[in-house]
Amino acid sequence: MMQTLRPLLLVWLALLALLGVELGGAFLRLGHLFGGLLLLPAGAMVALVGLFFMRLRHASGLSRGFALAAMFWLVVLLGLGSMDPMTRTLHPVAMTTYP
Amino acid sequence: MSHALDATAGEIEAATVRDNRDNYLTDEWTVWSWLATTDHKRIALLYFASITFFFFLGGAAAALMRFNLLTPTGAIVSPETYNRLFTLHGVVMVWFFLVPAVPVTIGNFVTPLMIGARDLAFPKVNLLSWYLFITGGAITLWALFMGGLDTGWTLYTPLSSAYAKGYVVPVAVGIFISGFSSIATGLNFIVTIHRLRAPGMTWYRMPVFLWSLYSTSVIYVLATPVLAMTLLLLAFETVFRVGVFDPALGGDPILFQHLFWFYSHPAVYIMILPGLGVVSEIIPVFARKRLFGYKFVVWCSVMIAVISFFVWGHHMFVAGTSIYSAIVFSLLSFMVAVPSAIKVFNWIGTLHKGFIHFDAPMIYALGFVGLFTMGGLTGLFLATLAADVPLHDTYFVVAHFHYIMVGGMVSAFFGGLHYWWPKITGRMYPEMWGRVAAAMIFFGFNLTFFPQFILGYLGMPRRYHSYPPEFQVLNVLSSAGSTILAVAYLMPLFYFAWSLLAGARAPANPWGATGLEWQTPSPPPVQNFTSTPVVTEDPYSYPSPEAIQMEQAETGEARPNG
Amino acid sequence: MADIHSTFQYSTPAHRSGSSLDGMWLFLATEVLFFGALFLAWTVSRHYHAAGFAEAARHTEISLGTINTVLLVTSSLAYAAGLAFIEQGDTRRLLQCLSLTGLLGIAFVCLKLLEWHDDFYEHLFPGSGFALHGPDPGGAQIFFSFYFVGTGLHILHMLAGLGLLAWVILRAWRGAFSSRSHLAVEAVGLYWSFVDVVWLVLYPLIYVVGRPG
Amino acid sequence: MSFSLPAASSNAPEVDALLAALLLMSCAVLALVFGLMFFYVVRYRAGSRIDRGALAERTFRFEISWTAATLAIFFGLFLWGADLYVRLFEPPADALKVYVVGKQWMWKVEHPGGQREIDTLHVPADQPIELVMTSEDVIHDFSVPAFRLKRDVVPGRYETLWFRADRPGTYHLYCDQFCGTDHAHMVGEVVVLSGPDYRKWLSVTPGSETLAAQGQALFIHFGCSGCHGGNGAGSYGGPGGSPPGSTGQAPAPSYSTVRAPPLVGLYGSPVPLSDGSVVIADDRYIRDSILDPGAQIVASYQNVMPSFAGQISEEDLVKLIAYIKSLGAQRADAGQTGG
Ligand code: HEA
Ligand code: HEA
Ligand code: HEC
Ligand code: CUA
Ligand SMILES: [Cu+2]
Repeated sequence: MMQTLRPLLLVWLALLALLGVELGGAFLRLGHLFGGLLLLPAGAMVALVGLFFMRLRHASGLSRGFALAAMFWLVVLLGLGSMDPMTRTLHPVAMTTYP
Repeated sequence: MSHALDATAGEIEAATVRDNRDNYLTDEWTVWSWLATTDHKRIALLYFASITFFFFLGGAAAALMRFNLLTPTGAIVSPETYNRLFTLHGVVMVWFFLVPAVPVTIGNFVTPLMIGARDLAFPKVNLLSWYLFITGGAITLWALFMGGLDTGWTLYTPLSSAYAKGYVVPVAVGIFISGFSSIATGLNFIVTIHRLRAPGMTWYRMPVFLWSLYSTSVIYVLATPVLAMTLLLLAFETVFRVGVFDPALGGDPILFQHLFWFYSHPAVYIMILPGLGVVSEIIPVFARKRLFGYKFVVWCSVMIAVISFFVWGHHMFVAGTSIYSAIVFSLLSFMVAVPSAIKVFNWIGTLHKGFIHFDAPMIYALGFVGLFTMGGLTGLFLATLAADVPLHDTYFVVAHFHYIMVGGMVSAFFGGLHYWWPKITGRMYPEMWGRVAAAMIFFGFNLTFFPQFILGYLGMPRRYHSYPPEFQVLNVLSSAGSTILAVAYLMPLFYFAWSLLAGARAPANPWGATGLEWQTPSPPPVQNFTSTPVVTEDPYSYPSPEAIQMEQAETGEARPNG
Repeated sequence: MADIHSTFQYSTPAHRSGSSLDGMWLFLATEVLFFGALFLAWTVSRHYHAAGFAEAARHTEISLGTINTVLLVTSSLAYAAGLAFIEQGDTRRLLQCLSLTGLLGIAFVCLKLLEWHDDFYEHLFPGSGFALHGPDPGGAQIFFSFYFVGTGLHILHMLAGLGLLAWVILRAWRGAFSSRSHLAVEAVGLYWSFVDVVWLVLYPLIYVVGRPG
Repeated sequence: MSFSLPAASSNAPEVDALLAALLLMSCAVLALVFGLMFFYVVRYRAGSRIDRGALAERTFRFEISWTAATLAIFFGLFLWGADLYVRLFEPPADALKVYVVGKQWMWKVEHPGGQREIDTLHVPADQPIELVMTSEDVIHDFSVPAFRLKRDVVPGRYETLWFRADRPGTYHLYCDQFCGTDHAHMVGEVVVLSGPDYRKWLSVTPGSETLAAQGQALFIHFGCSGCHGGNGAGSYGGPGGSPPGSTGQAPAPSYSTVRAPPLVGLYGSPVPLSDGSVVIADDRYIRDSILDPGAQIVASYQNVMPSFAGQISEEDLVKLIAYIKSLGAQRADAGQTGG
């Protein structure tokens, strides 16, 4: 029985390690620009849970297709969605009169 | 007439001769048998009744608006009422008529028949989707009639979140619930088309209508959740007076527009793709000819579904977005037009060297091709950056989307309705009345919306309860057209009702069409097929023109009846 | 009629279970886009209000957040182990694992409610009584709007997950599952792990990114 | 009932040309689509006996050729549209700035010379005008069809719209973004006057003090002078600051030891920020500094300036900005103030 549980335990430990990396990163003064780097360990954790705990590795082709489609559309939403705010010259600032 | 399924045809012919008492309509007739049915055919009819109600409700609001716009001072209704009218018109027509329209009525009925299956993959989810639709509709109607909403169907903040006096949160909840109905329908179609095709029906042997339903379902499933979150953030901001869009906090109202249009542009392709599929079914049948460039047409549906997610920024060219992103969205909006262009050219290619019959479905289909192209080309006007600046938020935009949604999509919906009516009800509709209504709709439609292109160029703004006197003549023309349109849309109600009572009995295949749904009796039995059909040929395997010509020489009849 | 329906519709049981898991993955795709819209709101708002987000992040309780992440990740492990056991036909071990998953889930919810209590106590809910008067108060209020919508929706998904878990435990307890047929366990497992994935993304956005130490 | 719309701005003719080109292309495509459709529908109707042999099997060639052709033509129009769009929204540097504030269901206009107008805008012909617009409540849209121009007016930020009107006359002004009950009544007129008429209008219109002058009074009233010095020359101890006694203005709340940067010559000059980046002090930057000083802090200064959000109205903000800009102008060419 142990040989089926071993990979799951390894994944679990990897997840905790990545959590540690994130925690460490939280206390480094990475500032505005590099703060985004802390999303990398989070991405790795998501991938680990998806591949091993949700068994994406040997799911049906269709299921893998749907998972891939979800990621692709998420990238489109976040990518094209932030294209305008990132390249906009005028920034919103607090208004003067409250409604 | 070719038989893709010679083996089972004999059997089915026998069934039609024996008076088909045991079809899905006569199986049982209690209220509970309708309200708790999981038969895709009955759910299609439940949806059809609800859709028709919402169409006429939205249409009545449109008729009132057009009456008000007869005079420059807009004397019929007050500004408050007019604002509530066009908001009701937009919300009801988009979310409760056209977004569900073809997929839930014709799609629900015909999909299992087309792939030779007993029902959709998740029949209970199908019924759940109707109940979600009805619940959402009831809440929205209650809100729109209790206090109404004066934000337009676009619900832009901070007007909707802080200044609107109407029922923003209840309408948002209503639309939110109807969104889950769309997701359920989309999910059901995708799994059905993947998993339940009859043996032998490869992807390229599937009718084009199912490819367009599949593409529509992809948009249902992937765009609607973003609308759900957008409405939720809007409700949060309306209730707690604070949120991510609130300019008083330095929030960005344009972010709401990004999230809204991320759903709403793909939503307009939800509205058109089924129509493209219906037209691709009708034209080959009434031209007695194989669909021109099948592979191009089907993959164009998929391409439209995918690219439709990249173009939403073209609704915000003057909203204050960055110039760089406006240019990117304008370029992508031109790209999304290419698949539509390929489809239009392929329909015309199908007509080439065909044997064209002018039954009512074909008139609607030909009308669709013309009006869809006009609507699409005016969309290209709006996609051109410097052209959108003067035209944005004017009647040019109103004309653009009515040409595609009313001229195109409603014609395709009516065409599909007439085409599959014999299969759904087992009765033939009166052909003459069908053609008269189609012609009247075509004329009334153009008279209503063509003047609006000119009004738009002249700068008449959208959503105006009153307007400067120099626009009156064009508005009177448009209002006159809308009364003709209203009458023309009422006509099918009457002759379809008449056909239910006294229409000729429909044979299994009245149009001599290929496709599995025509290999089973009209109306079909509860389990659709007596035995699983096997598909051996391509979907539109009509004989070559020479063969038909020889046959024509012998029988003197271009299309042997079914 | 029923028998024609079942045999005719799905040719083989694998065929049927395949569609249910595909259906679940498709449903999870909609959830990805649902939360994706919220993540876009975070990305855009943080771009404009980095100062306000940093100030607000400083007032979130990273200790509670981190413990919650450990709880949820462990609950996913427990569920996956349970699934491995039922594949061997071991219902008893499955029940133990699923119960552990449930306990960890309930602990997560309780800890979250505790954190909310603290947040309300410190007047961190955006609006008139908002406590923070740092450099970019508007940005801080936007951060907490995102925080409460995000964690609120996540808690709702957790409660739904706990409901489904209870249903699976009940059916397992009644012996409905065997090494050959345990479709429900697999499907609910996908949903449970997905709720964990959503938290794995929310955690850095709330507690970690841009936190000035 | 006129079917033609006057083209009264320098860019209007080119926009009309672009629309005409689009119309031409669309008519060509429509002629192709409708023409072929009617031709085939009549020629190949069921009863007709004409020869229908030799059906083209390979459709690939047709598909690619007609799609590529139409796309190529329309792609040209995309490029033209994009290029013109960029020119439409890049204001020239020397434009005369007029401030516009949209408010539920009226347009408030403020000229640099202090003239105020409601729902009308008087502008000189043949001179670039830049409208700096914001809204006090919901999103509006300043639209002048005769100039083929419009821009949404968004609360909480400045949006700019520029034009050079080249034909004197009176043109419709509409609000094009739905803004509530009287959206249809939030209309007005843009009156384009020739040079001499405009100067006559300026003189006869009761423009009180210039915006800058009104701004100076507010500068003291809101206590800015307490830290930035009477004439914004920076506080004692600040770089180039003058001893408190010399300001001779009304006594600041306290001879605070707060070091605040000099505002003289600030407008248009680069400002080094505490996070190392450098920004140009334009209208938006000054407005940000007043409403949310903590967002962008000047290098080597503490973040002690309070936020004035909610205390200074849009009109007063416009005056303060005009005053601070006048300080800039003062130093550049000593003597002649604003306007
Ligand atoms: C069914 C609905 C539907 C469909 C299919 C479309 C299709 C398209 N739409 Fe439209 N649109 C709407 C419904 C629809 N639209 C609605 C409801 C609004 C307003 C919402 C609101 O503000 O309330 C809107 C608004 C709208 C705008 C914003 C206008 C504004 O507010 O300023 C734009 C701008 O780009 C646009 C563009 C397009 C384009 C490029 C297409 C293309 O997909 C069209 C492609 C088709 C063709 C091009 C015709 C066929 C092609 C040929 C015959 C070959 C020749 C052409 C080429 C090869 C280029 N639409
Ligand atoms: C999606 C589908 C759809 C459909 C089918 C229609 C159908 C019609 N629409 Fe509209 N329309 C929209 C979608 C649609 N519309 C949207 C999204 C907007 C923008 C909303 C906004 O700005 O927020 C809009 C806006 C809009 C406007 C602009 C309002 C404004 O900006 O001020 C106008 C004006 O003429 C108009 C007219 C019409 C007309 C005459 C019809 C006709 O086709 C309708 C035909 C009439 C009938 C079908 C009525 C028949 C019945 C009766 C008259 C009485 C009998 C009644 C009962 C039996 C109960 N529509
Ligand atoms: C309590 C002292 C104080 C008061 C009162 C004050 N300021 Fe400031 N101001 C500062 C400080 C310190 C800075 C530099 C740090 C920063 O940018 O936040 C500053 C920065 C600025 C800047 C940016 C200057 C640059 O070089 O970028 C402007 C513009 C400004 N203030 C205008 C005003 C106006 C207008 C008022 C009155 C409405 C005002 N200030 C009131 C202290 C003050
Ligand atoms: Cu202001 Cu419409
Ligand atoms: Cu669009």
